[in-house]
Amino acid sequence: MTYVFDFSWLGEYMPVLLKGIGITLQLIAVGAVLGISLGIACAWARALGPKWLGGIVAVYVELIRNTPFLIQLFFIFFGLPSLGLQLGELTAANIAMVVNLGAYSCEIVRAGIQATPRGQFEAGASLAMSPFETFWHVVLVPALQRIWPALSSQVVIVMLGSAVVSQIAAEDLTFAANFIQSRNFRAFETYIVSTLIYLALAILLRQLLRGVGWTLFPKRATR
Amino acid sequence: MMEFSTWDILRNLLLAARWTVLLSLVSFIGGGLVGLLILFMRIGKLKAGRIFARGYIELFQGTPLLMQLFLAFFGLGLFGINVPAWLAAGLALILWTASFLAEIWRGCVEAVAKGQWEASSSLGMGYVQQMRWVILPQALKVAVPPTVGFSVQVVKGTALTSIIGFVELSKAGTMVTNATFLPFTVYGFVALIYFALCWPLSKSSQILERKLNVAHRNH
Amino acid sequence: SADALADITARGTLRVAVPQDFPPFGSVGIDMAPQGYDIDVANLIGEKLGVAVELVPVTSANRIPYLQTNKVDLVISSLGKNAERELVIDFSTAYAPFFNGIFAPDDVEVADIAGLSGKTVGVTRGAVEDLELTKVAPADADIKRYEDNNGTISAFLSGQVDVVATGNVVAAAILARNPPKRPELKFLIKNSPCYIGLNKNEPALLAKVDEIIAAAKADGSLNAIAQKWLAADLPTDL
Amino acid sequence: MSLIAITEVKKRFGDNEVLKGINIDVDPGEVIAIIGKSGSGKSTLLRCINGLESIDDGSILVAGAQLLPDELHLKALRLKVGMIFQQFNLFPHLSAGRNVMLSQMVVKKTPKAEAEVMARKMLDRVGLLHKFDAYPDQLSGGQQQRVAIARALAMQPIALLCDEITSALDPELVNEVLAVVKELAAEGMTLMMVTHEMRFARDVCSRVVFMHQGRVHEIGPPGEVFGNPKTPELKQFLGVH
Amino acid sequence: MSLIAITEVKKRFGDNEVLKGINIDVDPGEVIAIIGKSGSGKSTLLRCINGLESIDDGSILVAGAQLLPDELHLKALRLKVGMIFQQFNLFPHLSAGRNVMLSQMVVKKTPKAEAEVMARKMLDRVGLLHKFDAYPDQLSGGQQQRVAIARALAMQPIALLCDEITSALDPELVNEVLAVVKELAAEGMTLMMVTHEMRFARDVCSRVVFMHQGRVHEIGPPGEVFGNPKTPELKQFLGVH
Ligand SMILES: Nc1ncnc2c1ncn2[C@@H]1O[C@H](COP(=O)(O)OP(=O)(O)OP(=O)(O)O)[C@@H](O)[C@H]1O
Ligand SMILES: Nc1ncnc2c1ncn2[C@@H]1O[C@H](COP(=O)(O)OP(=O)(O)OP(=O)(O)O)[C@@H](O)[C@H]1O
Ligand SMILES: [Mg+2]
Ligand SMILES: [Mg+2]
Repeated sequence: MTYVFDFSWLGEYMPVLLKGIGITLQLIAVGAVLGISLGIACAWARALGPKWLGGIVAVYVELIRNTPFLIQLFFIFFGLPSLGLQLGELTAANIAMVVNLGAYSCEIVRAGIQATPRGQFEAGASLAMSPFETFWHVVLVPALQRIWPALSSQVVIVMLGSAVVSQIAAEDLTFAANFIQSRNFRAFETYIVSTLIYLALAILLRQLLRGVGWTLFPKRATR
Repeated sequence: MMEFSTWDILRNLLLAARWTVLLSLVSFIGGGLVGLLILFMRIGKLKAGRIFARGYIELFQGTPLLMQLFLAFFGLGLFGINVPAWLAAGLALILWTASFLAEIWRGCVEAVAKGQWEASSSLGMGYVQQMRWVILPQALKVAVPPTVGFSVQVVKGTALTSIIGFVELSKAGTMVTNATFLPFTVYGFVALIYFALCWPLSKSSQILERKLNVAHRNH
Repeated sequence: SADALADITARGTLRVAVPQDFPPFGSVGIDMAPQGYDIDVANLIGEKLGVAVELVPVTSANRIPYLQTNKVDLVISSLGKNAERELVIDFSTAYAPFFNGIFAPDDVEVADIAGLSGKTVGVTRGAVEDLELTKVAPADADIKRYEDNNGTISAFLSGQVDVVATGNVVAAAILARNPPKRPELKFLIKNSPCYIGLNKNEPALLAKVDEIIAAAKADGSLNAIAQKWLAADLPTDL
Repeated sequence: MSLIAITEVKKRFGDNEVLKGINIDVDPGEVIAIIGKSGSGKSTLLRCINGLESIDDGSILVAGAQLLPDELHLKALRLKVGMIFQQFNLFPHLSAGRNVMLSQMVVKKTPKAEAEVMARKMLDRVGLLHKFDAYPDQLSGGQQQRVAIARALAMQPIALLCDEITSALDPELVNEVLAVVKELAAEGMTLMMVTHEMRFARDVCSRVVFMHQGRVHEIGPPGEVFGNPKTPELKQFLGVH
Repeated sequence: MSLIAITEVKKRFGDNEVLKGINIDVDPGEVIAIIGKSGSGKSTLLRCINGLESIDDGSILVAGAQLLPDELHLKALRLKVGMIFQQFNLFPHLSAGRNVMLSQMVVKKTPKAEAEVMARKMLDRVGLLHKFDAYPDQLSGGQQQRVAIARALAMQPIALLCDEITSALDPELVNEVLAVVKELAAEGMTLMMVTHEMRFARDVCSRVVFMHQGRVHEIGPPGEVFGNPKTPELKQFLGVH
């Protein structure tokens, strides 16, 4: 079959694409920052916090990790209104990203905390720091450094997974691709373009996270 | 329009879940084999192999699985290569799974202490012998929990095959919802079935991890 | 393939892309088999061509790639037509009417297109009504485009959008379920019919399909399909 | 009044009674060496005094205040008693200076500038002022241990507990750490140290505690303990025949 | 003819020249101790002899055969020269017996039954026959090191390289390993060992090599090297003033 590729639509639809890229970037920025923060809090709760809280967090983590992101998104967007909580599609998408990444990063960060030598906790304690102060000032940074590569990969995975937010009309990069191809029927071209953009974003994001790691952990903290 | 009873909904979803299971198995077994190949290239002595493996991993981990599926099915079709949907789905899922497994396993191989390489070298073993008898058996033990853990991602990843026409669990959910307008019942069941498939895997990976930590022969 | 029509005859099957997420044009029965207006039209054409019909359920994201990679011969998936699309594929004559309407609960005041100003309107991305609405809606109407009909309806029922643009028959299907929120017709946007999509440069197939549609209109068999699924006669101007 | 009063302290791990009723009174300015075989409970005793392990019976009083296992009492105790470990336990992500500053700022809410002044003073005292900005992994073991001492000193404790603080060091580095400890002793710091350096114990300590199977088996001035061991266990431990 | 002839061997890591021209000839049956400060290149030298590091210049001949960095030559070399490490490096997934059997079966294709006979013999030689089925993590450090020796011996090498094989052991366990080495020496095995056990070196070795900054700084019989160090560096290293 002789298919003639035609990318002439790129100019006309560039604003749609750019907006899509912008929203995808925004989603991953919010998701990464708040998601990792949530993950840290949950990791604390599971590894060091009170038992009842650890139990609640465990249920949250298992629920999220064992069901598809799309279903979680649907429940937040279509389900919460019936409980009186009406969220816009972007807010819903952001929350879904945070909740999702929060569960994954909880497990990753927890592994980092558990790999902390006991001596670090004891040194903190013997300097009269409270358990939480020890966690915050002593344990956290080296723990994060230990698991930073794993966390970075998870952020990239979640970024690529964010594509499904287009299903609730959030106008991310995949929405843009689907929108464009629904108008011009140039599915291959739009998907190739969006795939390449995703690839570029993934590579950039990985580099960015590496850079963040370098600034966050200027010194070789783990031994 | 005929009425779906709750049982009809559940039955159809369960029937569709067979595809989810089958696709998961295919991607896991195939992905494991290809992943092993990529792993050997990635940690091998051949520079070209290492570069290829890195590029491969970057590509398949850096693009959405959805697009990979789309391009495997329709993209090849464009060039007159008429791959059946099951082949395209299998192919894309296998290649995608392999890229992740190769990276996971590389971490495990590298976690084997350097002294093990040196001790086996000094006993006169060649590269392949070291791998076969000393490194891989140790890497394998640490590899089991993360590998089982990743299988959860694979199970969920199979949902995307609907783009090339597979009516697996997620897709069946959408179709039934469109016929019934009962999104909550349907997606509730869908979530439940996924949970029933994935949770045992997650749990067993955690249990395995704990077991290995107790009986650690790895130092 | 030199001639798609010859291929179909030689193969003995007609492969048709049909929707399964767009009742009453295409959805599934309790046995998960496709059913609906589009499916009946596909069967009608197959029958007239004297070949078996193979139905391929598609979504709006992949229906055209199926056609372009020659995995199906026809797309009967309530396709709307626009100039851009016509550059990529060919369209038959219209085979189904589609009354695009604006629907909202009783208490929402929308009288005409200008009344959409400031409103959030839900629509299924890439559907006939999406193309139409995009053309005519005021600039400050907030159009939310959902992946499929299901998304649009869920958005409406959960209050995520005030108003939906959809086919009257689709709205009727919702009303039939007695939902808590009732999509009442506010006004019709336009009657923009659906067409069968097929690959470019297949004059023989195109001519044959057009001929079958014309004959079906003339002998009332298409009208029977309309009666069955839309509970209305075909408009005379189709 | 004794600074640290340990009375009938018992500690069990499961079925294993590790401390079987310990009694020691430490006067201000005393330097106590604790010796004994591996597993005799030396570390456990120090850890109990620092509240890292809770005791099952008996009492520990530090400067007249009872050791109770709630957060407030523990904090008060640890402000008085510093501890230094065999494995240094420096915070790897902080420079030497920051290591010394951190607990002052976090626990005592000392302003940063003030904490830094104190950190410089303490690092100077252990001879490492020039390593203020070095990270732990850039320091030798001996230097790391001296930073750990500075870190404990910066909290201005009235007593220091040292658990085999030279055992993880290469022989060449042991002396630089012991020199610092000797100086502290000379300055009047109260010290309780588990150590295997018998010569050091003999030279510097005011009393030596020999622990055996969870009990204080012999206690006395070093001349007596080393010169004239009474029990066969201590004799065996010291290799005297 | 010397069994191991090391001639003008140089080794660089990046800009850092770690071996700056080493010459040592080892006769059959000799026991050579290599001493020197940390970083002087002792380990690197042994690793070069075993082909774990490639050399940048000079030559190493073992039993007349040149060390070349291709797999065939390396394998031939390693069949002749065994190496034992500070960290034991036993294979943790195999029992002691299996550890000793593995390389015979894999490298020499010895039939299993025969390999097992040899393994039992070698484990017996290091006094660990009763630990045949024990896994490394069930053995003490000293036992692990003795299994490592048995493993190397099972390949029937003509010489053994030992790199600080007692440094990771608790003092009590050092002797059981040194006893095995002493016996090997007495039986005529050619040994090159990096060690910090000066007394052992003095008692057992035929010659002592003092390395300093990548060079052989002094070499000679132990009586001479320890009794009458010539260079100030060696004097300082030995703590002689
Ligand atoms: N957290 C713990 N849980 C269970 N048992 C413990 C724990 N800590 C110590 N023990 C046991 O208590 C006993 C005394 O241990 P402790 O560390 O106090 O000995 P030690 O005298 O410091 O020995 P070493 O010289 O080896 O440091 C040992 O038998 C040890 O196994
Ligand atoms: N793989 C390597 N890469 C770079 N430098 C290395 C490497 N191995 C050793 N070196 C450097 O070579 C020098 C000599 O190291 P070597 O391990 O031979 O010393 P050594 O005499 O065995 O010391 P030690 O008594 O501490 O074991 C050191 O400066 C070390 O940092
Ligand atoms: Mg101890
Ligand atoms: Mg060395």
